[in-house]
Amino acid sequence: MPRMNMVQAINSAMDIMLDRDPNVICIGQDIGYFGGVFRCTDGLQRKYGEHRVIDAPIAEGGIIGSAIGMGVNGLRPVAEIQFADYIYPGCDQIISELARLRYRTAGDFFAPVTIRTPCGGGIRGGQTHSQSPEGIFTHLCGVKVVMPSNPYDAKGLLIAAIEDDDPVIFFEPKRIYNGPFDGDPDKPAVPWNTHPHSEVPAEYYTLPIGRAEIVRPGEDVTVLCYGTMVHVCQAAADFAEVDAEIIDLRTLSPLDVTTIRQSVEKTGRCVAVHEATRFSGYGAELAATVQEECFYSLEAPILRVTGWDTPYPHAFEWDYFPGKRRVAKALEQVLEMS
Amino acid sequence: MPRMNMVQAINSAMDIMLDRDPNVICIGQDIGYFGGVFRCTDGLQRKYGEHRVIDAPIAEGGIIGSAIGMGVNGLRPVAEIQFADYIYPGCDQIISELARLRYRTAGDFFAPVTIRTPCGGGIRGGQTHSQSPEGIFTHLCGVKVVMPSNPYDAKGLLIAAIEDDDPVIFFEPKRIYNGPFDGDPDKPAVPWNTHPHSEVPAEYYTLPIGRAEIVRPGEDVTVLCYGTMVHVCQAAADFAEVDAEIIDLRTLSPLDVTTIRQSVEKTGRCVAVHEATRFSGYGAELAATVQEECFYSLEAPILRVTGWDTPYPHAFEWDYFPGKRRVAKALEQVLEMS
Amino acid sequence: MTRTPRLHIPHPPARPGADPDFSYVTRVPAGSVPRPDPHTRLRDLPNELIYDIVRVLDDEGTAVGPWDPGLDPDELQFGLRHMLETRAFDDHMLRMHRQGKISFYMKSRGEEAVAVAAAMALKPSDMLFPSYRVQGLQIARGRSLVDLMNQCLSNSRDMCKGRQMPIMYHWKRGNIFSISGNLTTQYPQAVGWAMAAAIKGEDDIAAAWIGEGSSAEADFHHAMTFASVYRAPVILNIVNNQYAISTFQGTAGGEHRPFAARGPGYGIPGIRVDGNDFPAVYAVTQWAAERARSGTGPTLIELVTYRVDAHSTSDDPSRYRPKNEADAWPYGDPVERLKTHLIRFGQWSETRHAALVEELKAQVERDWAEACSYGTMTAPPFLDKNELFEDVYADMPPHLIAQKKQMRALEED
Amino acid sequence: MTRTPRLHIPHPPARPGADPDFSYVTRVPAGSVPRPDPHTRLRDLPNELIYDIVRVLDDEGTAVGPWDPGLDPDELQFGLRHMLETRAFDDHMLRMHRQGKISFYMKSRGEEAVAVAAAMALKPSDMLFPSYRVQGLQIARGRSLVDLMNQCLSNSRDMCKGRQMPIMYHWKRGNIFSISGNLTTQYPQAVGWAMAAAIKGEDDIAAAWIGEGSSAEADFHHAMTFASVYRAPVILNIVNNQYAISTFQGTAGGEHRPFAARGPGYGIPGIRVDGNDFPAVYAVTQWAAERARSGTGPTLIELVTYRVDAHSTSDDPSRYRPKNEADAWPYGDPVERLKTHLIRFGQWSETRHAALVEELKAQVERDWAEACSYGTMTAPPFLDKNELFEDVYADMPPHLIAQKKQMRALEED
Ligand SMILES: Cc1ncc(C[n+]2csc(CCOP(=O)(O)OP(=O)(O)O)c2C)c(N)n1
Ligand SMILES: Cc1ncc(C[n+]2csc(CCOP(=O)(O)OP(=O)(O)O)c2C)c(N)n1
Ligand SMILES: [Mg+2]
Ligand SMILES: [Mg+2]
Repeated sequence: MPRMNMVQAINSAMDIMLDRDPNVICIGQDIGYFGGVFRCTDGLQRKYGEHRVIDAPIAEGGIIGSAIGMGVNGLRPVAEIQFADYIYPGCDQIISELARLRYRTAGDFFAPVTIRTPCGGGIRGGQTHSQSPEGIFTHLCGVKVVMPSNPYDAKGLLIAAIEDDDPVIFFEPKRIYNGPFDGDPDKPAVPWNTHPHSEVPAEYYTLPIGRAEIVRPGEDVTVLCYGTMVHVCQAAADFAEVDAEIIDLRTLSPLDVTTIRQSVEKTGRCVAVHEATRFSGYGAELAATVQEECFYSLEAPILRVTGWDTPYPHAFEWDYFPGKRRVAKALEQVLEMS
Repeated sequence: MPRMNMVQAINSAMDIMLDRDPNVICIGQDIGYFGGVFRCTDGLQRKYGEHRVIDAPIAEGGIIGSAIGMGVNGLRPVAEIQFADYIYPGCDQIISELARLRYRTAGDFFAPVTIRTPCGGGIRGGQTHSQSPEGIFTHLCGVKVVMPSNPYDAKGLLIAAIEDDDPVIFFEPKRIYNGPFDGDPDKPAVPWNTHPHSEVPAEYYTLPIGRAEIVRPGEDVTVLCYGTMVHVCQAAADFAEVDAEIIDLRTLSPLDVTTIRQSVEKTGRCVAVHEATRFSGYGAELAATVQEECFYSLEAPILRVTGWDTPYPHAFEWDYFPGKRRVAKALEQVLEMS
Repeated sequence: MTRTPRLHIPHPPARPGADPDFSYVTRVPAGSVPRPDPHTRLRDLPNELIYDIVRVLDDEGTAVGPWDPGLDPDELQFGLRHMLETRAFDDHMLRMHRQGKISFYMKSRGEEAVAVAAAMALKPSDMLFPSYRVQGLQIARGRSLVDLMNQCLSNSRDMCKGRQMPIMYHWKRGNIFSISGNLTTQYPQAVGWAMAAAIKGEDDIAAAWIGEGSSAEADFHHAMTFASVYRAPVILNIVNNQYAISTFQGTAGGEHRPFAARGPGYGIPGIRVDGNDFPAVYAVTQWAAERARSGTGPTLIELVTYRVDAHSTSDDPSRYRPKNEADAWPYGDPVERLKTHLIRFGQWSETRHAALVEELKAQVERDWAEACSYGTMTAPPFLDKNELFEDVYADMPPHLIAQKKQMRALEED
Repeated sequence: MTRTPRLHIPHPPARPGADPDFSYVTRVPAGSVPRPDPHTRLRDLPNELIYDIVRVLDDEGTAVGPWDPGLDPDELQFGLRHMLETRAFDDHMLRMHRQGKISFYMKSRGEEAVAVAAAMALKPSDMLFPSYRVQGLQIARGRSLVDLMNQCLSNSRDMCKGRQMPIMYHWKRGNIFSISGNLTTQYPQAVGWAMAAAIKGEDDIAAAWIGEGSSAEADFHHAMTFASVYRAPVILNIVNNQYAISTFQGTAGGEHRPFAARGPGYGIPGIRVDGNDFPAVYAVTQWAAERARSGTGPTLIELVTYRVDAHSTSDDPSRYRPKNEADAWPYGDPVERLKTHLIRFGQWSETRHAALVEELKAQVERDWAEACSYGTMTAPPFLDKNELFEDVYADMPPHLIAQKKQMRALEED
């Protein structure tokens, strides 16, 4: 099976869908001739034409607004927002329109738009190239929110997102575009081809949206995470020598509560981890759900390991990033508590 | 002491601040000559002039963007967004700019903008005049989020917000502009003057931002709520005959964790209530915090009573609204559990 | 030496108590604006299209000049009927709101030609992206009033299944998009729809309507930019009815230049038309449609009209404008003007007009009775409450299934 | 019969491998555009301001025509020095990025006149709202390069305390606002600042800069609308350097009309100026400043220039444009042109120029050494990590105090 990094896997997903379905189009800033600032759309315009892989003006609201119109007219637009930090000018179209169109028209109109956007820090991007705004979008009903942690999932989930008749916001953790990252910036970069999930079928396949995956079974504590943090959490569990059951959520909304419940009922302990700020972040929903679902199994409070409640500071990137040691510490703490 | 409804109290707060501080200005759609669609700015333009109470174009992003510039130039703008449902076109200026300006300039620049906006349902406003998007804004670091539940608090907190050097998003639950509302639409409307908190000093006073209030002490369960739900929760506790300690949070961010912790440690049970949708809503943060802070005191899971995870439907307003019976049911449930 | 600057605040022409003053409204004789070939390049279009006003019906009711679309009497009568039907519907629904039968309403009195004439100038397969004040589009496309009433009643046959406030219609089969409570969002959506048509090589076009107040929203700029860059086959209409809610068009930026003047800066032709002049609206729409359909590009149309009634049932215009302002509107009433025109040419009469008004009134009442038979706010048949949880997603996810159960459990309690 | 429409896609003049082609760039002789009185009403301004290009320096380096601001040799030398200083700074910082000393950089080569001349034409108390590519503003206002370097190093003297990526400077005392990573947000902020000045009756004005690509953002429209409605004392600059990142100006809507043409539709004068012509930029800015300061209103200026280098250190322009395109730019290089002008009139010489270049190079190196003494990315003194939690709010709330403690506890582990 071919080996792919995340960028290649994402590119392959769009390539396949552009090929299979004439209604699939891509639109975004610098995605066409240039192939995208992270090169996720490299070669696609050449292959499918300027009418299907479209360079857009710098207007996120226009990109999403026009993508909705295209979706209503039968296309399946895949819109790229160059950085998740720049999704906010498109918020009104996402929140007021994309998420609600099916509901407000009782199903008569809908727009199957996929919004791809790179998120997360660790690339020296400072406060405007490092954000993880997924929490905001999980609060919306009517859109699905997905964040893959490896090439195999990225391709299967992106194809599923494009085929989904509901709008999907597809967050791509840019720190792991080129290799898994365990949170230690001082270690040499590891390429994807050392990772089992870089084996990616060249052809079409999908992974179900709404299904989490247990990436490492364990007995003592359940770790809920997604994106880059899946790798950090694995490293942290090793580091702390904790028998953690690590769940890669993959889809943040709708959430796979069943997988989580079964795990926490078994382990009795839970840590939720994300890079985004903590207060009212997605980890809050995880904690709230877990204690609702598994209260009587819990032996300790659910801990959250997250970015601090500050913007992402350029100079203190690694103090901000919830790395291996911070996660490990929480794992130890939650095991000590009872 | 004079009696005021919420509209009058809010009007009085702006009146006093426009009078005391020449740098205070108001800007918003229809707020000037007309006095606001909910009449919160009635008479203020006549009194303080067109340069201080300014009718704005229909561009929420422009209102907030220009208010930031005014704030940087020494003014204290009070911007009205006509309905909270229409705040999204202003999201980029709020999230990327207003919330981060002080941080990114290490304190050299900041914009003390207050954003007032009516929120919540129960006025037959359908899905675009009923939203409660406060959860989104509590996820931002750098802005404070306030929602009063009565005229006295509204005035004291709005003055405090205007004087605050941090930006404040001030949500006004429009269902209780003219009278407290216990969630039963079939009962005749009650005016504010029957409520003790409609006694509002005519003059200047402030209430501290960041402080919750126990509106009814109780022993058996802590109810966390704000805005309209404060009244609904009181009615629900009566209805269910439960000795609930009801906390009106008043400020959602930063949260008054101390008051909450003390209460839950005492009662051992907690229900969080809001009108907004549930998934990743503000109630998630409340549940997450409470279980972190009070895990060993908790005798039952923290329950959330919220709007359903759908848009606010015009026809099913009262099925959607988390009314007295839904809250009462949760109170009963949480007391039965152990 | 510099003068001390002061913030400029635009002032409306008249406030309550003062005399109406429409001296700011450009007045040009009907027939005076040239009509260029619709394939003309922007740079070759005459300025009069923007700074004058395209008018066809003169004060006597004669259709004059190059923009006269030469409509048959049949077509004009069809237009008149649908304007009157719109008006009858509006009047009835306002009454129903006053009687507490519906929760909200917005009339379009005085603006009927804007919608009805445009709908007629477009093909039925063209996609319309309406604002809330162009109900004439629906009516001219032959929609049954019962359907519209069902929506306003949120009853068992409401096409929105009770999810939207009154007047937020949509009509899938009739190619009319859903009305949003959020202003201007339909503008870039219409452009995207049109882009998709171009991508697919289909020759249907899109048209969208916003109010002049709404042109200040970001989505106006998004739509103009995308329409320009991709030369989208779309018609972007700004209905300048002089008011947003309480603020006059100057607060939206109309003090210095017509809204139509926004077009050329983006590389898009702008045309200003007398929105109360039925043949003129038809002709201008037809011209823009021809441009769009032939691939020549988008057009921005400013329709100059006047909002005769309150903004909505929540509004009281006597607070912010002279009571008799509508009577002073220099362009008259669209229904009266078309009627005069038809009568002048022997194609209509006062008697036929009165009869039509009566007929429509009766029809509206019959339709209302029928609509009420499908349920009202207080009388069955009601929509099924469980519908509340449908259509959030294509398939209901587990948490909504759980919430639906929870709601039902509560009811059974 | 209609043709089948197809989506129009704007094409850049040349792709890698092809010959550069700037035939689309309007060329008019220097001195040909009239200079109206700055208090002229919009409707009386000549179209040439938008469709031609204001130019002062002719091909021989003589300043000609009504827009010649008549600057003293001193002033011109001051301008030349600061353009060269900007260039020396840029070159040094790019080298430092290549050596891994800073994490990111963006050069302004070829666009130095845009910033330096504008800064000189404004009063020091006027408030500037820069984009990331007008570093010349800072330098012309006399900012020490050490300060700028400190920011790029996120070192112990970084005015941003390490919170922003390199080049996102601000300068409170120098009246230069903070640079945002989010495009165009500064535009309505500048308008709001100017509105506040007008509200307070102060006579300082605001000026803001964006790139032509950024003009597609919503905030462009917000700024134009608010500036127009309130006649705000503000200058809105669009630096059209032909490219956003990989997309040429046509993708932003520049295919049909100059960006300056956006102005009049909003009731705001637009002027297009040769951005590589120092006196022309100065003159146009001065004209707009006079308008703003006197209360006549805002101006939209399009500065036509060319981005000679990569978009940023993350970019590789050889992927999307011909390698030698910069050499073909019809308006030359701003430094060379001002130099030629000064030499021609005996106010400068090749020798003095070479000496100045050397002097600045040495100065930049000295400054760099000094900046590094305040810390680098890898060497102390470092910023205090606890600073991470400051300035989120005016006073640190309890949850941040707790998080700060948590971070420290972790470190002590
Ligand atoms: C984004 C947004 N902001 C504000 C409103 C509130 N609002 C509803 S209608 C209206 C006035 C619109 O005026 P205009 O565009 O001129 O349309 P008209 O009512 O005159 O037809 C306003 C401010 C809204 N619906 N959406
Ligand atoms: C809201 C937003 N969207 C996208 C970006 C990514 N981005 C950074 S610079 C840039 C190009 C800007 O081009 P232009 O405005 O022409 O300025 P120039 O770089 O040419 O000076 C883009 C797309 C951003 N920073 N902010
Ligand atoms: Mg209007
Ligand atoms: Mg550019």
